Amino acid sequence: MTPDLIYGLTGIAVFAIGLVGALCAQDRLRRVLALKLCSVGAGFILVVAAWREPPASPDPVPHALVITGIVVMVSATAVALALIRRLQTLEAEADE
Amino acid sequence: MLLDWIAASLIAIGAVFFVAGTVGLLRFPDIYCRLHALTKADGLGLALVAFGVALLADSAGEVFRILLIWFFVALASATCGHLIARYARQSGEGDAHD
Amino acid sequence: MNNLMSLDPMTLALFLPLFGAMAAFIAPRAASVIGLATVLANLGAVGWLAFEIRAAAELITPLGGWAPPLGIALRADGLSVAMLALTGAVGLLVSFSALDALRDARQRQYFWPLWLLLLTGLNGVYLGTDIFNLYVMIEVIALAAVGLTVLSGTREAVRAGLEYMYASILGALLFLMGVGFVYLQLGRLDFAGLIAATPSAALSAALALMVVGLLLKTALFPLHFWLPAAHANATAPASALLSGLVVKAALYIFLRLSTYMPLPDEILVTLLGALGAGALLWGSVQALRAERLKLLVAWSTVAQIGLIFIAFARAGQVGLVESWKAAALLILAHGIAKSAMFLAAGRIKDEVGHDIIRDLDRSAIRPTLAQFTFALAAISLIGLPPSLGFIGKWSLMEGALQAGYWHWVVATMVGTLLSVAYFSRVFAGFLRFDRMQGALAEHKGWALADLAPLTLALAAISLGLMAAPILSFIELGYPFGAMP
Amino acid sequence: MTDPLILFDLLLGVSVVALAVAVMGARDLFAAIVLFVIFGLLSALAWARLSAPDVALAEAAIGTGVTGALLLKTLHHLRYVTGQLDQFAAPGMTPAEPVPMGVIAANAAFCGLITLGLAVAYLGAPQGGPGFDALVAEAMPQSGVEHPVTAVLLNFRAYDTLMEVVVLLAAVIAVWQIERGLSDAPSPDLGQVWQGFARLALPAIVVVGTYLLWKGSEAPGGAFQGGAVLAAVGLLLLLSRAYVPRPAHRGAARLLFVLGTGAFAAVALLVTGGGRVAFQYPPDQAKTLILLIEGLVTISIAVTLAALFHGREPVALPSRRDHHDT
Repeated sequence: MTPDLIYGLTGIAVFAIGLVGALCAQDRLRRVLALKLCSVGAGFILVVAAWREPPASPDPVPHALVITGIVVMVSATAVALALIRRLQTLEAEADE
Repeated sequence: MLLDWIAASLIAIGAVFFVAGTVGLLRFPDIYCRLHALTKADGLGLALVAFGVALLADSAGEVFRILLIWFFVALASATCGHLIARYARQSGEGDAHD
Repeated sequence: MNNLMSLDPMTLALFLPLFGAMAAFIAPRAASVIGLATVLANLGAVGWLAFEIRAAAELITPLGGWAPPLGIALRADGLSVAMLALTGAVGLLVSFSALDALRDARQRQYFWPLWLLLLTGLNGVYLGTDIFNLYVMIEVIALAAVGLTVLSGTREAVRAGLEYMYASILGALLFLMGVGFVYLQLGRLDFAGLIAATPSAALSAALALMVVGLLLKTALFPLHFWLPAAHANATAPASALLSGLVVKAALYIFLRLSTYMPLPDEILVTLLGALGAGALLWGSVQALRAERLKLLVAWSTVAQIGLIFIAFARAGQVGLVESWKAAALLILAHGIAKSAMFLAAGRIKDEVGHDIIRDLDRSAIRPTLAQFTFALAAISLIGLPPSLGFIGKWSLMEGALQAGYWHWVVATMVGTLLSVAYFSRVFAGFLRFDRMQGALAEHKGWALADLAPLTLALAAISLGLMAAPILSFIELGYPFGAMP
Repeated sequence: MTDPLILFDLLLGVSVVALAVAVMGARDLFAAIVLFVIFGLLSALAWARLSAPDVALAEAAIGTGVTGALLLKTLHHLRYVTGQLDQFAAPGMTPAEPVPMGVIAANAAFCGLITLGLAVAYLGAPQGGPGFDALVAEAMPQSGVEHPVTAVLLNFRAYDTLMEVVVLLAAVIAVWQIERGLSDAPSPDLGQVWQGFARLALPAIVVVGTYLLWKGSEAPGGAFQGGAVLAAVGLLLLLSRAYVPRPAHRGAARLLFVLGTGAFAAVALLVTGGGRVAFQYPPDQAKTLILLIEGLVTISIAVTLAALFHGREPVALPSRRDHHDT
């Protein structure tokens, strides 16, 4: 058993949990959390794929890709959350 | 070799404090007791772990950085503990003993 | 400037809109001027690129001087330039109409940077050769497109925008997971690596993840749930961009991927075609039931995307060049005609004050030119000769007939009849006098804003006459893999 | 001969998955967000264990830290809007009804099916297989920096990185657009102790962020990690109301958002000529140019992330002026 096997399966499970959550969750904020789980799962796969048995050093390209993915995800999250705030405010105004 | 053993036992004792803190967090009845258990055990546990790791460090710079980390984590956890307690008090949470 | 001389048109097509977007954001007062100038310059760069492609058939620029797979190369061939030209030309005309359609200063101030970023992303997709790079590009597109969707700020638009955002992020993440599996198997991410790959379990998983992600982004039935509300509630220029251009980016990536990584099984190809037929029927039925004009147009997009997937299914595993070309033609035709139609619908709503289909009529304040434009665009979307849509449908059905795929022919015919039916609901109103309801705003006559959609609609019709040169241009550089 | 650390790996992997389930299953949204933050930190730990310290830093700082702050701010806003602000442990926005067992079972089965399919594909792939290792090793001497991840981000695949900061720019434009004229939930009074903490932490954060940026060319760290840490300065300033964005600052803010992207794109274009294509830095200037880009991009990232936390574009008060002015 090697770490890449363990964490690879971890990543796949996290991705699947996020995917199901994104499709099934009712709450708006929770769906954002679910999507975030998916992105971490995808990150796991790339990091695991870059791993090499020590003492060999890992492949740096997937690391760079995951960093890019993290920044992209925080941007998307910020926009989704802004939409949620706006929508909730509009709905609260409509209720009054 | 002796240093290794001392360091390892310090880290182990630190870990015990963490476990105690976690048990307290899960088992204590109200928010203030939980905070007490958590912050006390956390602070002490972290100090012991940091000290143990510092003994294993290669250079003085590393020791310095470990101590810095310990200082800031302790500072942050104390502030967080205070904030939680303060918020709980303002919301009148402490009156409810159930 | 020696520096500028050594720039190639592909780099220019990427950086022009990017700098334009930044300039328009920094100087909101001059945003419209900067925006128009940028879109014009972009079209110039694309024209230059088309000129070069006619001679060279294929252009490749390894950015940073690092050859793939380590670096990322920009590559243009006939198909990508056709998509760039579609984006540039439709974008220019939509930009013109945005000058008139966006009267709110705040809307205008945000429209231009977002649209120019969207243009950057679209150009990047059409020039991309690296699947991770494509992932980043579709995220650029997604964020800019969501920003444009909610430009009007109404509750419906924001709600639709949020659904769109969820679908976009999820689609992109599925694609990213697919990228991870490609790396796992191949250790590289460029198109050349995909072409050279031999099938394996990990690659099948990767293909499945990427295809589902793209289908979600391109809104193929039953993953279309986010599209109608988003496209119907955006302001008219935004709707035109979303429906005419944005949906095409994911379609284009799908087209590229499925030529490079053929679907492993004929059943999957048939399944895609069946989903396309489902989209054609469901979208048409919903368009028949829609009460608002823009909603009808949005549902017609769902149906038309289904039609394009039927063409894909026809192309299938063996990769018949004719069917790929039919799909490409249908993409172009839909891009032009649908943006014309959304702009015209926006003009009608603007003039009449509402877009309830039941109450549209040939009253004194009728926006004649917009109605005319709408009808012209519908001709191309229905697929009557000599429009571009007609040529696309014709080559689709011709290919299907030759191969004996009767079911696809039947599906296409039914879809065409349904499209005649739902567009007739609108025309019927245009031709009637008896629906006048109360006093409405004063007839404003023809506006300059009618010019852009009219040009687009006329192009959608007349380009059908130039189908042969367009087809031979698309084939430059062998985008469909007919030749090595 | 199993590595004893494998036990740790197993424990960590199981906790990460359990936390993911808990994030989805927690009744209370606040609890879900806190669990998510723990989840993110443990994932970062796993990535550090997989010898990916850069990624771990980025995930901890951006994927968990900044994202967690954004989520909590949104939750605060939602509770304010729906009048639940005073409740200590308010339930989520949707009434927390017990989910039927059938639904849970169906979700779990669906989840298991996806996991199974992907796991089969994953196990069939070559382990520790092909990669860019040799190509990167060969190209490193010409990259201008010593740290491979930084070389990939700012040289070999700089185009991706440019587009990544473009995504960040698009996000801040979209957020300003979406939230124009939105009034904010009142920020909570955090008290004296917190103010003291902020005062002590601020200089330390500045030092750490700059250090991360500076180390980036030769060791794990760089523009994104440094920028995210520096963004914490902005968050502290905003939370302690030491800095309140004003309409007059909009121009400067716009310039700062664009600074990194603009400089990066400008450098990428200006190095062309003499047979060089975009992003192809002259070898002798590569290090200088990369450091210049990284420095400016860090500033932009820090300011943009802080602005994403703040949300709406600062407009003149009262902020009810977003009606159509036709």
